[in-house]
Amino acid sequence: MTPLASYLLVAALVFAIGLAGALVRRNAILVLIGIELMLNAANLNFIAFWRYGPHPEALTGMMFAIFSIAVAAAEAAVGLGLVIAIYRHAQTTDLDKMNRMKG
Amino acid sequence: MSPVFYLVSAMTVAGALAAVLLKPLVHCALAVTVAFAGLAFLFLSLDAQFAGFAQILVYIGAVAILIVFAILLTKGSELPRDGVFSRSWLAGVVISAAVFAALGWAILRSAWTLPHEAAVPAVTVHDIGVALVDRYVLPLEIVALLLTAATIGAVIVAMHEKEGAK
Amino acid sequence: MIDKMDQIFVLLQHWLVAFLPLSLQPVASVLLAVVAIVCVFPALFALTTVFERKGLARIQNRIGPNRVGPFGIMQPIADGIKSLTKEDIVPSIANAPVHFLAPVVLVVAVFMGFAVLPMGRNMVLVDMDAGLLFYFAMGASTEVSVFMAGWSSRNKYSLLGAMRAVAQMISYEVVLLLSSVSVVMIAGSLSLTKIVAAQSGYTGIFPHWYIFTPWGLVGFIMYAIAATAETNRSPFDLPEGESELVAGYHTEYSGFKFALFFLGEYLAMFSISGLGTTLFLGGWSAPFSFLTFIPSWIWFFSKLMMSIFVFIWMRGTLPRLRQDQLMNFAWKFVLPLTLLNLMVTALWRFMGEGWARWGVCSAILIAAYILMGRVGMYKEHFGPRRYRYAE
Amino acid sequence: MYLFLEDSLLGEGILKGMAETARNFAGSFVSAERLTTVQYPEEREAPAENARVFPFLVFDTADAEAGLRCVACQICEKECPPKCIYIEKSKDKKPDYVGKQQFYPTRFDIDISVCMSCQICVEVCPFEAIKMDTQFELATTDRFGGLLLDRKELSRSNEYYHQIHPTEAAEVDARLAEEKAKADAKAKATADAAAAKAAMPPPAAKAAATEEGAGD
Repeated sequence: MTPLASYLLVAALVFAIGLAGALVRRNAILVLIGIELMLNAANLNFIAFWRYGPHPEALTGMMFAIFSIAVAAAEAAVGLGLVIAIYRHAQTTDLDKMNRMKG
Repeated sequence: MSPVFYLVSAMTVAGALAAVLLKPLVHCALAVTVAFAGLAFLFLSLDAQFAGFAQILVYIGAVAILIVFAILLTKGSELPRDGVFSRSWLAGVVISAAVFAALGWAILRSAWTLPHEAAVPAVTVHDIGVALVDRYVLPLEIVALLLTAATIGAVIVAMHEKEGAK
Repeated sequence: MIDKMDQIFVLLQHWLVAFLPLSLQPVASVLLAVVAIVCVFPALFALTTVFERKGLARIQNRIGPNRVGPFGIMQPIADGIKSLTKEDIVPSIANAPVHFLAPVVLVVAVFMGFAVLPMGRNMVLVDMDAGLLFYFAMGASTEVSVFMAGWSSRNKYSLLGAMRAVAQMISYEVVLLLSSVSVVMIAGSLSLTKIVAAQSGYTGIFPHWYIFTPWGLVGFIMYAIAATAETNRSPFDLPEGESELVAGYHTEYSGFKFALFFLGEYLAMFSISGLGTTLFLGGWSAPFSFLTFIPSWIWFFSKLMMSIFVFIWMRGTLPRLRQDQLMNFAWKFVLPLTLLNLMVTALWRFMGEGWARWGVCSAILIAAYILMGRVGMYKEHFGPRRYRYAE
Repeated sequence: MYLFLEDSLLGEGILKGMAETARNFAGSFVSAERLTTVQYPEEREAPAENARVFPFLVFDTADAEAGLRCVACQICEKECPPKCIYIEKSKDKKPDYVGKQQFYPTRFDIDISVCMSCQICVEVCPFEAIKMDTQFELATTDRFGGLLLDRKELSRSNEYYHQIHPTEAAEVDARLAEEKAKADAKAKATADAAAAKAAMPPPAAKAAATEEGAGD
C-alpha cells in the first residue's frame, strides 16, 4: 500500500461516513455535519494528490483545498442560518416532518 | 506508513462515525470536532502546514462553534421521541456502502500504479500568498464575493422576523 | 560574554543535550524546551496572581496580601495547596468525560500557542513558516473547550455563560486576526521570527518597531482591546462576572479543575501579550540601540510583564461592560476601524518612504477615530452609560 | 455633524480613569495616610459608637441575676423576625429597678447563628433591657452550642453599656432616672395620700379624692 493510497482510503471512508450521516439522520443539522465531513474528505484527497502528484510547486491541489475550506465555511454559515430559519417557522429540524411545500 | 498515521486516521474515522451515530446532537458536534482535528493532523502529515492550520482555525474555531450554536438555538439538544434515524435509513446505508465500495475498489485497483514516495514539496506560505494574488486571483475575488454574500445571506435568513410579518 | 549571556539558555540546552546519544538528541532538545516552557510560564502565573492582587490593592489604596511569607510573596503556594486539597465536585448529571476534558483541552491549547513565540534570539520552540496561523488556530480551539465546560455542566447558567463567552471570543478573534494581518502585510511573513527580525533595525537610537507607525499604533490599540476581550480580562470579563452573572462556564468547577481554568486564562494572557510584543513591540529587540547589550530574553520578558501590568491596571480602573455594549463595541467600532487600518497599512506599504505617508496615514486614522467615536457616543452604542430611570 | 458635540473624545474618560488609578497606585507607596485598611488582628480600630452586632441584656446592680432589667414580657420574642429569641417567664416576681414587682426570665436564649442584627428587639423593648453589643469576635468551633447564648452569657452590666455606646446609654439612664423619679413621686404621692386619708375625717377625704381625680 502506498502512502497516497492509504490517504485516499481514509478519505473515501470519511466521505462514505459523511454520506451515510447525510442520508440516514433525521436532523437537518446532522445532515449539514455529514456534508461538512464529505467536503473535508474531498479536501484530504486534494492535499494528498498535491503532495504526491508530479507538480507540487504548482500548488493546484493546495489551492483547491484552501478555497474549498473558505467555501465550506460560507456553506456552513448559510446552511445553519437556513436551519434556524426553518426551525423558527416549523418548530422542528426533523427532515421527515418537513414534507410539505406549503408553510 | 507510520503508526502516527494509523492513530490519526483511526481518530478521524472514529470521530466521524461517532458524529453520525451518536444520539445527542451536542455529542455529535463534539465528535465531529475530533474528526476535523484528525483531518487537520492528516493535512499536517502531508506537509500542508497552511491548509492544516486553516482547517483548525476554520473548522474547529468557527464551523464547530456554529454547529453548536445552531443546535442550541433549535433545541436540538433534546432527543426526539421517534428515533434519530430517518425512515429511509437502510437505503442511505446501502448507498454510502456502495459509494465506499466503488471508491475503495478504484483506489485498490490503482494502488500499485500510484506514485510511491515524493520529495517534500518546498512550498512556503509566501509562495501560497503569491499564488493567491497572482495565478488564483480570480477565484480569490470570487471567494471574497461569496463570503460577503454568505454573511449577508446568513444574517438575513437568521434575522428575527419583524412583528406583524407573521 | 554579552553573546554568551544572550544565548545562555540555548547554550545550556546544547550542553545538556550533548550528554545524550546522537539519535535521541533532536527529541531531547525539543523536550527540554517544552519542559522549560511548561515550568516557566506556570511559575510566572503564580507570581502574577500575587502581583495582580497587590497591584489591585495599591490601586485601591490597600496593601494587599502580606501574610504568607515576606510581603505575601508565598501567597500562590498557599492558594495552590488550597485548590489542590479542595473537593473536586462533579455535578451528578454532568457529562463526566467532557466535564473532565474541558479544562485539559483549554490548558493544552493555550500551551501550544507558546511553541511559536520567539522569547529571545534563537529562543523559539518551533520556527514555523505559518507560526501566526498556528497561534490563531490554537487560540480558536480554546472556544471549543469553553463550550465543552459550559455544556457538560448541565447547568443553564453555565451554558448561558459559555455561549456568552464564545460569542465574545469569536467577535474579538476577528479583530485580533485582522489587526495582526496588517503586521503580516508589512513584514511579509507569517513566521514570528521573521516578523521580529523585520523590526530589529534602528534609525539613530530608535528602533523600527511597528508601534511607532500610525497603522501600527492603531493596530496595537485594536490588538490590545481584542486581546483583553479574548482573555476575558476586565473590562470584558463577563465570563467571570460572578457578582452579577453567576460567573459563567466554570460555575460548576471546583478544586483543581477550576485552578486549571484559572491557569489557562493567565497563560492565555501571557501568550497573547507575548504575541502582541512580537507583532508590535519588536519582540526581543532592545528599545534603544545602546541597550542591545542586555540579553534579548530579558527584553522579551520585561515587555511581557509590562503588558501584564497594563492588564492589571485596566482591571483596577474600568468597570465591566454589558453584553450588548461589548458586542456593539466589537462590531460597530473596533472592527470597522481595524478594517480601515488594513487599508491604511496597504497605503503605507505602497506610498514609499517619506513624510508624506506619515501625514496621510495619520490623518485618515485620526479622522476616522474621531468620527466613529463621536457617532458611537452620540448614538450611545458605547460611550457614557445613560439610564432612563436614573434621570 | 457629530464633530462639535459637547462630549469629549471617545476614550478620554478611560485615560482620565487610568491616570487616577495610577496616582493611587504610586501614592499608596509614598504616603501612608492614603492606606485606608487596618492590619486587623494586630491593629484594630475602636468600634464606631453606632456599631451593632448582636443583642445583650443589661443589668443594673452588681449582681447579674438580680439586676437584670428584663421582665420577660416576651415582646422581643414575638417581634424577632428570624425568631432567634427564646424566653421562659418565671413563676414568681421580684422587684425591678423602680421597685415594682415584676416577672423575670428564667431562661433567655439568643441563637446568634440565626440573629440578623436587625435591632428590632431593642426598638420594641419597653424596659431598655436589651441592647446591641459591639463585640464581633464570636467565632467558635461548636456551631450549635457555642452560638446559642444563654441568659448568663448575654448579661452585661450597665457600665459596659456606657462604655460601648456612651451617648445612647446616657440618654437611657436619664430616661430611666426620670421614670424612676416620676414613679417615686407617684409612690410618694400615693403614700402621702394614703397617710392623709388615714389622718383626715371622711368628708375631707372625699374632697381630697375628687381633687385627686381632677388632678388626673
